[in-house]
Amino acid sequence: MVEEIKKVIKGEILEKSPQRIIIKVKNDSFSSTLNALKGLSFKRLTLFTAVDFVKDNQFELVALVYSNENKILAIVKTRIPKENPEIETITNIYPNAFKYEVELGEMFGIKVIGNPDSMKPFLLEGWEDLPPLRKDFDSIKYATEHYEARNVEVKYD
Amino acid sequence: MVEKLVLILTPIFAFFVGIFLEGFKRKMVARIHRRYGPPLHQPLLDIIKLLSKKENISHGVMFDLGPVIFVGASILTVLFLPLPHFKQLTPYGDLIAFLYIMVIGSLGMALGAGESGNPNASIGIARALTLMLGYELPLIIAGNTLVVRYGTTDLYKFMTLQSGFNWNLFLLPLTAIAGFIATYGAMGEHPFDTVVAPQEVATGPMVEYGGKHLGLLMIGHAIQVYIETAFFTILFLGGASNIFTFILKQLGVIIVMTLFDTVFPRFRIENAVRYFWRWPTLIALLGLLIVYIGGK
Amino acid sequence: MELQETLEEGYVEILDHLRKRSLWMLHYCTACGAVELPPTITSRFDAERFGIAPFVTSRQSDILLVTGYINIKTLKRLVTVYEQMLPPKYVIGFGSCTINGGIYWDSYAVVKRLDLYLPVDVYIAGCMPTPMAVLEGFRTLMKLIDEGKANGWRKYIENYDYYKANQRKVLKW
Amino acid sequence: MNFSLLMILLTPIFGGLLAYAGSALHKAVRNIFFLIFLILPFFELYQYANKTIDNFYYLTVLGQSLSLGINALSFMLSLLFSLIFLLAYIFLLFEFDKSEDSDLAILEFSFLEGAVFGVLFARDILSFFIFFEIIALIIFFLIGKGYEESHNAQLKYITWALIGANSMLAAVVFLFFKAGSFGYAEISGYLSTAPTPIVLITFVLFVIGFLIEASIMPLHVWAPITYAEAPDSVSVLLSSVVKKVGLYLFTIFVFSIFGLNLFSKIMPRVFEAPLIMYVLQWIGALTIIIGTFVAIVQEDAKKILAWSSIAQSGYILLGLSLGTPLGVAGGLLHIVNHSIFKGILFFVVGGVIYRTGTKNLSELGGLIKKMPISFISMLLAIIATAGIPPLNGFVSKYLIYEALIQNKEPLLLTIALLGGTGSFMYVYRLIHSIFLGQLPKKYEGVKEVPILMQVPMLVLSLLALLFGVLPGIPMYFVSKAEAFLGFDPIKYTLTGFPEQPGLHALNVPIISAALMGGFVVAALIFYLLPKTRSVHQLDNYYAGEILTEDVKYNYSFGFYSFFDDIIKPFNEWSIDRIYENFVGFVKTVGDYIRRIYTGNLETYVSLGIIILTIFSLIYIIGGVLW
Amino acid sequence: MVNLANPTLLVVIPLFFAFLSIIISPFLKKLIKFVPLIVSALNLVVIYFIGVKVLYGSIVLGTTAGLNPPYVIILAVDKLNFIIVLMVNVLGFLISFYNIFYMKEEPTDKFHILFTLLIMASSWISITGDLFNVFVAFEVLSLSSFGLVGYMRSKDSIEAGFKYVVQGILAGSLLLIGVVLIYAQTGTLNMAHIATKLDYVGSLEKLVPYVLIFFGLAVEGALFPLNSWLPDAHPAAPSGISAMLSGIVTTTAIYAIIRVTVTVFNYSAFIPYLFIIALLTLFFGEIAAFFQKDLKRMLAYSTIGQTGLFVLAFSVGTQASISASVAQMVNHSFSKAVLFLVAGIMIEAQGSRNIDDLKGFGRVNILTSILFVFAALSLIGVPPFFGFFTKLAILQTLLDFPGFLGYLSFALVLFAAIIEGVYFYRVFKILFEKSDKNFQAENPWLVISPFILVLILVILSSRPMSVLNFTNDIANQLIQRTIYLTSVLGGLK
Repeated sequence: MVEEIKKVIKGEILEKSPQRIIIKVKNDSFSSTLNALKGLSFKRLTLFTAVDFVKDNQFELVALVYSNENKILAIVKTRIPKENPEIETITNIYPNAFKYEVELGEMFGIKVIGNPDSMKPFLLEGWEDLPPLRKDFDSIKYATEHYEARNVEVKYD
Repeated sequence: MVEKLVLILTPIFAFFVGIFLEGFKRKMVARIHRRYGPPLHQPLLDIIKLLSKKENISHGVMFDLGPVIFVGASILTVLFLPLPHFKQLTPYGDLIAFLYIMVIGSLGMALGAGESGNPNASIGIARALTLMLGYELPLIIAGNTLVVRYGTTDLYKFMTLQSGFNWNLFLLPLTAIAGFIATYGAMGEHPFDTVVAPQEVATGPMVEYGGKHLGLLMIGHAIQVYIETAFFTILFLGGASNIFTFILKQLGVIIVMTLFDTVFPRFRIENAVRYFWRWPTLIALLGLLIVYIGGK
Repeated sequence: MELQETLEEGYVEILDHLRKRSLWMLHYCTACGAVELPPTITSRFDAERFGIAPFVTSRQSDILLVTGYINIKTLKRLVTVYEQMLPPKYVIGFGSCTINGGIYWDSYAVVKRLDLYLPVDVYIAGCMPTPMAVLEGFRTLMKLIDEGKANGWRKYIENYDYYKANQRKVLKW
Repeated sequence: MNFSLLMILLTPIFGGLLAYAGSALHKAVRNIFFLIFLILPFFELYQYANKTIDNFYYLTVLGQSLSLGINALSFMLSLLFSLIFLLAYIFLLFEFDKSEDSDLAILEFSFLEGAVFGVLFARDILSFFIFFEIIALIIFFLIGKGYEESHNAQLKYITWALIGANSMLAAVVFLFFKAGSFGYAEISGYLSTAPTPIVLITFVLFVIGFLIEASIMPLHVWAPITYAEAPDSVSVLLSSVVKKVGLYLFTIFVFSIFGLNLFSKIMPRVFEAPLIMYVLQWIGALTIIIGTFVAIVQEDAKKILAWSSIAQSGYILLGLSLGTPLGVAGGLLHIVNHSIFKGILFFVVGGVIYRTGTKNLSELGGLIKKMPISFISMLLAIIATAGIPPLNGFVSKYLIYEALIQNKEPLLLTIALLGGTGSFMYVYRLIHSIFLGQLPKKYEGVKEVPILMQVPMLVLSLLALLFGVLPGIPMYFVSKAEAFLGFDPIKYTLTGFPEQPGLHALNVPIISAALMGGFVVAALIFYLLPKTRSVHQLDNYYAGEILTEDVKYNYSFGFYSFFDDIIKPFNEWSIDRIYENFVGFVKTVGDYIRRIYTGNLETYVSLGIIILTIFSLIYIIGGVLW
Repeated sequence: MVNLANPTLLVVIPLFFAFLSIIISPFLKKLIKFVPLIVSALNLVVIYFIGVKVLYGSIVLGTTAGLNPPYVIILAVDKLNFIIVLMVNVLGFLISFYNIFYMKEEPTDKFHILFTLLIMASSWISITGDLFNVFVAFEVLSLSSFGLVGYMRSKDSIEAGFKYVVQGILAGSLLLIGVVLIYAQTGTLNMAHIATKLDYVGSLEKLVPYVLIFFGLAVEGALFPLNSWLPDAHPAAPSGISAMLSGIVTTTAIYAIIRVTVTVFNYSAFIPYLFIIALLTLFFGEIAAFFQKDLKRMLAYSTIGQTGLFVLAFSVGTQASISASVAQMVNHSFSKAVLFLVAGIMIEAQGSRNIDDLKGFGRVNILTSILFVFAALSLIGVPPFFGFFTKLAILQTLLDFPGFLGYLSFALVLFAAIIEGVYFYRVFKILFEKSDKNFQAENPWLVISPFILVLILVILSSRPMSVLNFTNDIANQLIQRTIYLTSVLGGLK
């Protein structure tokens, strides 16, 4: 199965195990790769999220697509710059990516062109701070600042 | 003078009998679920708790009048049902008038619930009215059969004509079954409780009712339970010579109804009406045919 | 005037005694605690024998069960539902998340103390209390009502601005 | 000072002409002028309280003198109609005050009233026909002033009116040809001895004309769109007056001209009624059921009222064609009651349209806070339409049901009662979608209809309540009319009906008193308890979600859509569809016939030459032979 | 003072004025448009004097000078002629008044001359007592109406005129052959004389000449098989002329048929066939009218239908039926004339003849529309109007017709009434519909003549019974043909 993928996609393909392949591609050929994979029986998009690499100041987009016929999970990764990050929507290939893209916007601040609710609040209504899933956001500091805790001393008897 | 006194006390008597029947039903349902279940006077406690709410909300005058008309009309309807040895108001309104008097209560409640402006309430009322159209057909045919057979439409005469053990249940079994299913539908018991389905329409018309409004509605509902069961006993179980057998028969009706109630899931509203217009109507028509040919 | 008050208290006392026997809880599952409720209502533990039954709308019910962690989005709805309920109304906080944020102490979205925003009458400890604990909670609530001490709703009215300030601080609506 | 019948007939017309002339001066002059001439008939009629006149001759046609006369039935109806005309006129002033053809509307209004009096006072078949056609002509022009669809409503109405009129004309001429005179007495004299086929044919021809006007089931196709699209004051007249004229004529012809014993002589009796009356009973029952079930699923307020008035006229027909004193009393009483409560409904809906501009139920809602008086009168009206005790609808339906029991017809009784419950559904739909529920943003500024415009609603609501609680008042007139029709009237008291064979006693004031008692008890419980806090309509249980202003959460479109699925299988063979393909067939045949007039010249000339050759040949052969 | 009650004046006056206007036309072009007005006015005066005599039962005779009895041209006016000639000239007068303002393109002198000839010819047909005169007048009539139909010189009016010409010539030839055969058989041309001779002739011999004359006149009288020209000719003509054609020309032709059938041939055997022809005319005329989109075409087809109706009434044969048919003829002429005149105003106001473009016309000029409504209602036979009483009379008599055909015709007349009612009410609907289209206001002068005609109709409607009594006397006089014969022949000897 890997050979067919090699034929179609030009990108670094690493076969972790018979059921799992990791494909690293450049960010401009990200949606074309997904399109090709969909052609190759990878019908289902199980997850579409991002990872914040603070050191190289980049986001890594990760899309997990699964093929039912030959029971293989392909993990497509690509790197996008961190300053005002923008990506094309993939809802035309996998319609169920819609809510994932909204979450990308809310949790990472990645703008998705072509998705109407891209930067609209979804879970965190009225949130002004940094998008919370970025590594440079300190959750404990935010929690202790905003939410008053109960100061009770615990007696262990 | 005794008639006047009995006339005034009937609503209170009906309320307490209704409360007792409600409590008994909840206890019986619990027993079927193999659990203790609330004490017999639980409905009374609920009503007291509701009426004693510190503050109530209202969506307008009609919203407040809704429960008031419902209880008022229930009291009116109770007065038109005969009691053993007491004619009550039956000489002034017969079976046909009674069918229409029964409807005033639901009209009041519908108007009140409509005023609340909640979509669940409107859907609930639409379902209630359609269901009413459904179960009214077998009820009317059953009523007709009785009228054709006994030649009178007076409720008190129905009671006296069935004295002894020739109850209509034995004489006209088919009509009795159809009548039972129709009153069962009117009670809003489980297969036909699409009107107040908690999961679908958040208790239908009562969605915005709380506190004393709901208390009043519960009082009215208790009286309605009494009316439905009394109506069935008078028409088909031959009324009673004294009060206790009357209440016992009502209890019997409630027991049979709860047996069905705990077992059935819920109908969709159009299937409920289709059901009513198919089997009970067929049975009732058969009963009518028998009486019609027989009695000619 | 004492007669008025005594009558008033006497009257209130009897009512409280009766009112505790019929409590209707709002069937509004905010978080993971809700899974404990069906066992408490059905055959094994049967809360109905105390007159406690689930009801659907906020107008009809008396007890608001906050079953688990309260994030910002739920808190906004919780406040609306609480204000729609008719007094006397009671709030029961399930599990440690309502007490001090529980395992979500460090989360950016979860509120740590429920009683800052809503007057809580009874807390039931446990990271999801068992049905027995829930029933024990209900019994304490009934005892409180009986003694006339369960007046969280009056507290909410009296220091309404305090609660509103807290809520506005977090909810920013 | 006694007024002759012709003067009563001409007063409104004369008033109309005067008002039309007066309108040149000033609108107020016209309005008050015409108002006086509308009130006059009441006084003029007063002197005919219990007189029956039969021979006031006013015109001779074809050697026969046409006569006017008044009897108990036409007296009752003329009183009722002049009241409804007066109230409709007040409504008309408001409805047309901005539009430019208000003068013409008033003129036509006055002619309509004159023509209606004409039909009521006619004592021979030609004069009733003349006035009947004038009514059709005027209604045609009045409908045209309505809403956008009113123009093809006009066409549909006039086609049916012409069919009815011409079928009646055939009967009128045929009877005149055979009987030699137009008067009702001579005609009924001839009919009693006439051969059966003639009696049947003339009866069917007459009944077709009357039932078209009364919009009974197979001939009702024009009614829904006409009632819905005509201007509101005209739809009141259509459903409360013109429909009743058709039913009045049906009563006169069935009971006093043809006569029941004539029918029972020439055809078998079924269920204590001649066969043809039994068929009419079933037609009435079908009208009730189909009218009610279709009214339930309508989306347009006036369409619901149109179908409901078709269903109610089914009740009247059912009552009348029972032929027993009880049934006829029920039918006549329902004529009076139906005019009243249907009038209220049309006035209220007209008021709502006057204020909000739309009659589409899904756009309205929550007007109870803005238009309380309209709400109260509509509440009384819907209680009456559904036939619920304290109001007048109940009494007449009660009589009809008891008559059905007396005649031992359980199936008809079942259908009638089911129709009653059905009417409860569409009647609630009407008041719920207009007055209850969420008030849309654009109707925030709506105010109650002006005081004078409320007068018609309130007067009729008062009447409905009065006739409901004290049925004796209308029964006084109805029993007189029954006596005129040749039945021994049923016994009645001011408060209801005493116990009599076939009719169980009924006492409406006791029912209302008991209701008031119960109401007081419940109100006491309610108002003694702690106070209520009124809440804004957005503070509603919405599963915790917060409602905002722009969300339309009112449940009004497709209120009974699930009921629609139940009656879906029965919709295939709807009557309208039968007529549509019949009209289609007639059109294609007509088009084919039209081809006869080909444009080209050759066909004409060749035809002429053929004729020339044939006859010259005959001439030559003829010449040779003889 | 010269005896004014002489029928020949009715023919001489128009002839004299026609030639006078031809002579003076090069100089005083403007004045000619008043000529028809003067002619019909003078005619009316003469008719008044004749009327005084005729109403008292006598038949007024007029003979041209010279030749002795059998060859003199005799003009006889009994009650029926009087009514027809009265209608001819009343309508002629009003329509000529209408034409003065309607024909705007200046050189209208030819139009008015032809119009005078038309009046002369139709008056002549209606009063002549001589069979050959009928043919001559018929030819003059056809010629003048060919010219008038084609006067507008538009494409369709010329084509319609041409069709009319061909039909007219065909009809003329049929009539001529018939008259010649009669002359051959009886040797005389005077109607009364022929009548006395033909009484002794068996019905088979007089079949052929009768049929030829009948079909010759039937073309002009718009009966079923031969009326295909009418729906093209009437709409194409200017509306004044189509009013004249529908109102007068068809009526005179039908009068000629009546005169020929009853007085001359006394041919009762032919009545059933006439009945069937009339039934077909009525049926096809009404059905065709229902589908028309063009206003004047619709009115033309309705003329065919109405002619069918009153010929049907006549062909029942009893005295009551003839009186009803004459009453209906009067009603039809007046109301159809009004309809065509008003149609002319409407078409001029909005350009096209299509009915749908008339949307909202009634709201702008109310008076014309009300005239249209009144005339149409009288035509259909809606109660308060005169037409209702005539329709009632006709229906009354149709039942006398023996056998199944009577009932069939009864039903068909009612069915036709429904159809006619619907398509006229459809026009009312369109007239009074709200629409933002603005029409020019009507020219008040044009409205005067239809207004007067409607006034006449209203007067008739107020006293319907006296009119029906008068037509009853007409029918009575027509049936006793011996009065006519003796008085005409007596005059001769």
